[in-house]
Amino acid sequence: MDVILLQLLNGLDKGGAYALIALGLTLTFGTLGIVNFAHGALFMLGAFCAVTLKSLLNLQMVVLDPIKKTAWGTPLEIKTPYVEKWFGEFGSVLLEYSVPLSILLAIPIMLLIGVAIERGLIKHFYKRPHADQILVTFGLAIVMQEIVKSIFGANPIPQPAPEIFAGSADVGAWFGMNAGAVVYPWWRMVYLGFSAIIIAGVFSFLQFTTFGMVVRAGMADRETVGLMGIDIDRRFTIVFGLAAIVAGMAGVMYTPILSPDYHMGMDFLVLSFVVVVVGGMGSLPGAVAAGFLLGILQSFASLNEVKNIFPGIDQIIIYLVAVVTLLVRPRGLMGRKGVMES
Amino acid sequence: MLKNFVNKRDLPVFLGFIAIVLLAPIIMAPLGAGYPDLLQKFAIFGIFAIGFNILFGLTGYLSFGHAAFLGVGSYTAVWTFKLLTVNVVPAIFLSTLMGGLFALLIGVISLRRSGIYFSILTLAFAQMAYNLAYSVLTPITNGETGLQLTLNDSRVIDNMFREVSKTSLPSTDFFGLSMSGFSGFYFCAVVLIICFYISLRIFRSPFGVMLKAVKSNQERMSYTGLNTRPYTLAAFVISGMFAGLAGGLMAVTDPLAGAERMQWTVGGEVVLMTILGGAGTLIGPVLGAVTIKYFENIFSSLNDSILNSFFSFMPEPMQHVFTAVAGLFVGEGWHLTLGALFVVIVVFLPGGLMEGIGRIGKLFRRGGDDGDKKEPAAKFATPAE
Amino acid sequence: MGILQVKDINKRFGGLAALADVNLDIEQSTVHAIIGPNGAGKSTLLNCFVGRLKPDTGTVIFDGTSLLGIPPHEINQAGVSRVFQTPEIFGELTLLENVMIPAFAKRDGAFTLNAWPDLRRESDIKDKAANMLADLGLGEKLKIVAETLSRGDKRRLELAMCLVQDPKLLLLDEPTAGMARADTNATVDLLKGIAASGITMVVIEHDMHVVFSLADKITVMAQGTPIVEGLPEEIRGNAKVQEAYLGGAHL
Amino acid sequence: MKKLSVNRRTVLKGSTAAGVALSMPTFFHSKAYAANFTNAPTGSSVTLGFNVPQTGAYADEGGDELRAYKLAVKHINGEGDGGMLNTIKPLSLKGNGILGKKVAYVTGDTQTKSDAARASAKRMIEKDGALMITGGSSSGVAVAVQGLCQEAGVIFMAGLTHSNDTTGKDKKRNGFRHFFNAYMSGAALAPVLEKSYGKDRNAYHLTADYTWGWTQEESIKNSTEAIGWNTVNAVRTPLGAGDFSQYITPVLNSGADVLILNHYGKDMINSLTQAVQFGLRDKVVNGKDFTIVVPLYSRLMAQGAGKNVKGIYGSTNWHWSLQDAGSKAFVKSFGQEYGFPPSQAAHTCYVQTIMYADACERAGTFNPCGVVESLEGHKFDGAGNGATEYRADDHQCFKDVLVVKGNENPTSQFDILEVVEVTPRSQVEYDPKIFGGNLGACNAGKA
Repeated sequence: MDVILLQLLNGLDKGGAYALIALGLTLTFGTLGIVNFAHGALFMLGAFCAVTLKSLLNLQMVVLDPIKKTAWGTPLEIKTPYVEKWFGEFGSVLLEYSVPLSILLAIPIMLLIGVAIERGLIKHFYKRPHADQILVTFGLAIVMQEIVKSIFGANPIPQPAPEIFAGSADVGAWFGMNAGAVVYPWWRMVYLGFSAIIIAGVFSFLQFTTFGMVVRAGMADRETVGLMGIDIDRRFTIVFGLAAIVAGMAGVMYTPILSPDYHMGMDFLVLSFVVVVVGGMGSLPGAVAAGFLLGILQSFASLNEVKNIFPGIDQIIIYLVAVVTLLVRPRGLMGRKGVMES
Repeated sequence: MLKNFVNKRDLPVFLGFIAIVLLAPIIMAPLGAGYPDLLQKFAIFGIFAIGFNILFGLTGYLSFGHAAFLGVGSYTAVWTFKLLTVNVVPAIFLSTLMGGLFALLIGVISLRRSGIYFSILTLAFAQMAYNLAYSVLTPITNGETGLQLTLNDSRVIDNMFREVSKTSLPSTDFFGLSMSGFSGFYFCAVVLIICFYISLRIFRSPFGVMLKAVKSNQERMSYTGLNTRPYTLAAFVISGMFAGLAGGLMAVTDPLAGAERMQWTVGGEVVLMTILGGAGTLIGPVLGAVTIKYFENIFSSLNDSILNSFFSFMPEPMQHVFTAVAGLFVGEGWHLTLGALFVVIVVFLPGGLMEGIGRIGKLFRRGGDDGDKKEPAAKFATPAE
Repeated sequence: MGILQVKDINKRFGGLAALADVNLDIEQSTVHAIIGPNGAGKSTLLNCFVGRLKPDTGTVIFDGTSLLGIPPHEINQAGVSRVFQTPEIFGELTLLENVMIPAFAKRDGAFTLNAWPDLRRESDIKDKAANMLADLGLGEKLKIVAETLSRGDKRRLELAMCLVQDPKLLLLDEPTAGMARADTNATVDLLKGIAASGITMVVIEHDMHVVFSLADKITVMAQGTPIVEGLPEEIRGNAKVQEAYLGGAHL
Repeated sequence: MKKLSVNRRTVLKGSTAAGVALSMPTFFHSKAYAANFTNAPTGSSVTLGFNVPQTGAYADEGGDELRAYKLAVKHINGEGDGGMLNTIKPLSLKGNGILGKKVAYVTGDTQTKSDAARASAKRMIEKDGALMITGGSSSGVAVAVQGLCQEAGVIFMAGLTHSNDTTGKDKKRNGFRHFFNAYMSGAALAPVLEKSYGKDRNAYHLTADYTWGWTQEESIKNSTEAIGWNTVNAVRTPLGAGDFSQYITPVLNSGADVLILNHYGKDMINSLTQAVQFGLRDKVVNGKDFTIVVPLYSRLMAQGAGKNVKGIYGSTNWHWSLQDAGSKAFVKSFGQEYGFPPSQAAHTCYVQTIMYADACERAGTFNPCGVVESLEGHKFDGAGNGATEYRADDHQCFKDVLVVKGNENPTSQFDILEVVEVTPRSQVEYDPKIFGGNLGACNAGKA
């Protein structure tokens, strides 16, 4: 029983992450009609906002030790972060909370990056074939990755969660189960809550604002909205910026779970496309549903009991689900006819 | 006679292609690419891209799963070497066949959908093949290490007809002609020319026009009395056979088959090659394959000392600056250059490298007169609204 | 017994009855016009003939065989060709290729792996297509890419693509829409010539001038149902028809 | 950026010196070996091929390997402070290159993919005339390139490869490995684990689902079961899974009190970080504190797991904090050159290059068969791990193995691991037959 519950939690947690990544992708798909292979790279850039903030906070004053030497004979460097020097205790708190604080940095930066990419490059590609879009966004993704690599190196850089979220919670005990039967890390629950909030936020933004209404109309019928004389241009820019922000925030909050490295975007790229397509092109609820569906199925497929019957099932479950879904439901879970079919 | 063989209009292109391929060792030498392995890769990936172009360039169906057929071709070839003979003829025949068979299987299912849904289906199949080959199928694929020849291989046919060494591994051959080094390249080159010729015939045939019609307007096609599914499936299987053949040739020139050949990045690479060179053009895919493989092998090998000697004609401080700047784009930075190249090409040459060549050609024909800008440039300038 | 018999067709989209109890009988070698206000279900009805839509109930019998549940390409192979309201052509291909494709479909069937011979050496097909284009006044534009044509020329091209197949039944969805008067007249003359060659035609048309100069028989539809059917002169003065058009058009 | 400029300057020094061709009289060639072999050097220099990952997950490790190679080339050519050339005994190198020829090198990117690595190695052999190929950061690549070098008739000195197969099932006459392997990790770790955690333990393995993972799982299982531990379960995880939560939660209530992570690189960082997040280390199972073991440690990769590595046991081939003369000399030259200490991968690559050079010098020829003969069974000391031998039967290097633990109180960002035990070579030795394979004959290729 507890095993099932734990896997369900895992599935929800994964699902939250998948849904969050897919959300931005399906926005650009559905509204702009752009196959954005750089979406994973945006996720990665978000994660590196966290790394950047932490290293900024960690800028250190270096004093050479007069006596001690390193193993290779140069004077030992004594380093103290400036923030601690200037702000004392408060500085340490800032350092401690660098990951959640990075969101504040990520929002303007990702917006800026998103707008710059859309204005500078993507807007020329709305009418171009998907293949061209793939080539240009893929090239862009590589360029962004390599720039990050040349600054931060290729190794993953640890981004610990704040100490109060470090351990795990005895979830089972809350529901009257034996102590320790179902424990789950605090940060993962924070992440689950965070994805729920962001998803709800994006939905209500699209549901309850005029801007959102136009965007939804655009997802339903791009040409008509364009014909209505609405300034689609500016809105497209904002949508792309929004997608970048969502991807970036997902990246920031994921860093304590997955130490970020320059290549992490590519690792998520295929997965996020599968989620979007299984959900149905251009359907936000579809992407979210598919995210959770795939997350939960993947968790259960990884159980030993399942793997013993179907060896290697955990390796392919995502793709298997994608194939079955697309064969049973031609346009994914909630996709509409005619979107991205040519 | 020749008129039946090649269309008059295509004759110069075809002869030029043959000449360039056969002279490649000489042409490529000044570029640092005149060594057998890279030339073989040019030819093999050229074949892969030519085949892919028959599907993607003509029908517009974008498959991300062709790496699976490449991998299947390689595994088939190595198993043929292990079980039957190191003569490459059966291996090439069987790997093409297996590539086609797998393509038939995957194509029948994937072609039930179109657009991005089709792309994701092919991607899903390739990734399943890759993940399984890497892990649970290790008894067949030898997993991460890759399938290699061993001294214990049965090699039934070889054992019947020739002396089999018990101490050293055999090398693949074509009736005695070694498949490594330049002879290996020329073998691949001949296959490439044959494949190019087949592709040329398909492009110019009624079947080719039908495939273009699929890309242009599938609905009109079916109201015109044509069943689109077998056409797309045939294109898919043909391109799968090309991929299987390319995979087989990879094993022929270097008898090892690894699972990573099936990964989506390899399938993505052939997509990039085709678009980069110019999808739907005859020579473009080969050009794209050569470009990407050149970057991967030559740009990645440039290091600081090579750069320094390259810039040695400059005064020293300038030499250092140039080395430092250029160093960002070569060696470990070769990916950056490739990525930037993708962006630049697709922005300025929507038709790929072939469009660039076409424009240069036009420029020469006009004697440097750059009168009207060509229509593709206008296409790019078309604003989003 | 007509060449196309339509019995008790019903088609609903959600709550809306797009077609209700449609019965039609199209006589061989006649021109049958279907008219009616927008949303009367005319195009929906044609869609049921070519396999684009499947009616909820009813039968469509063409030349003795049912067309329901048969894929579009088989319906075409059986001899039904259609011109669409917005021209459906192969935009990226040349005019000649556009017309050669249906000619191949007629000669070789729904699928042939005809991958080796050169297209240029298929002189029968090529001549046939070129002649057809010439007949329709497009003989000068064989090598032009179809999407660059004017709307009227595109329509003519589509007509050529249908006619090159020598169809038994030709379905025309507003063949003169958007054309200038002179072009319309030319098209009417052309269609008259085709009709004279004995091809059965079903025409949807708004332009009453075209309808009355072409049709042997007219069906008026409103809200998914045929309300009146008869010879042109019978339709002209019918009160029900006036009503259906809400007095908008004086016939 | 600072790192980069230091880097560049040193390279410049090296290359200008290399540019000055020294014309030395050709040494005598050993009569036993023909001058007719692949890439037989004719000029005044000899080319080595450094084939390391420059893109992908192991790019930083590859970068460190490349730094070590450049340093080794400098030392062999008689530049710099000589490093381990002063400490390795016996050594025939004279600081004037190899057999009087200056050492030049070419580099390439393996991308940690067999195909790319082989393509890169082929370029070095076919185009650049490399006599020896070395480097890499994974066993799959090592086995693939080793096979290639055997066929081409050049020497292969494996880089970082830990699978038993490299010198076991897939061993080749032309290939040598200085790095240790999974069997040795298990043999070295088991006694330390027994001492710290007792005999009565229940272990749960999470294993990367490919050949290296399997061989390590098998080796660690064998050696821990030998000290009385019980293996509760061994679960295979897909390579590059990223999120391991679905594999970690079943551990929680499985009754296991030790989690063994047979992961390397990013997989190791992620599975360890996440296992700690799930509170595994705070648990008490069967009355014992739950512990985690990472059998193969790499300092460079461990940095990515941050403070999660504290107190966690593992094994490593070499560590910069060792205090023997060889290690100190190497750390000193490397640190002065680049400003930070070398990784174990750097150490392996550095030593191997010197051992190859020395073997040529001793054999008096570059002929691979001569080099193989002089490396087989070669014994030396002063390279950082005490008395060392390249065993003739399987070309595996035998030396002391380090058992390390995540440092509880690191004094710098490089001070992540502390050496808790130097396991003597005798404890990690094994019968070469247990892993099968066949070296075959040496191949000198053709001219």
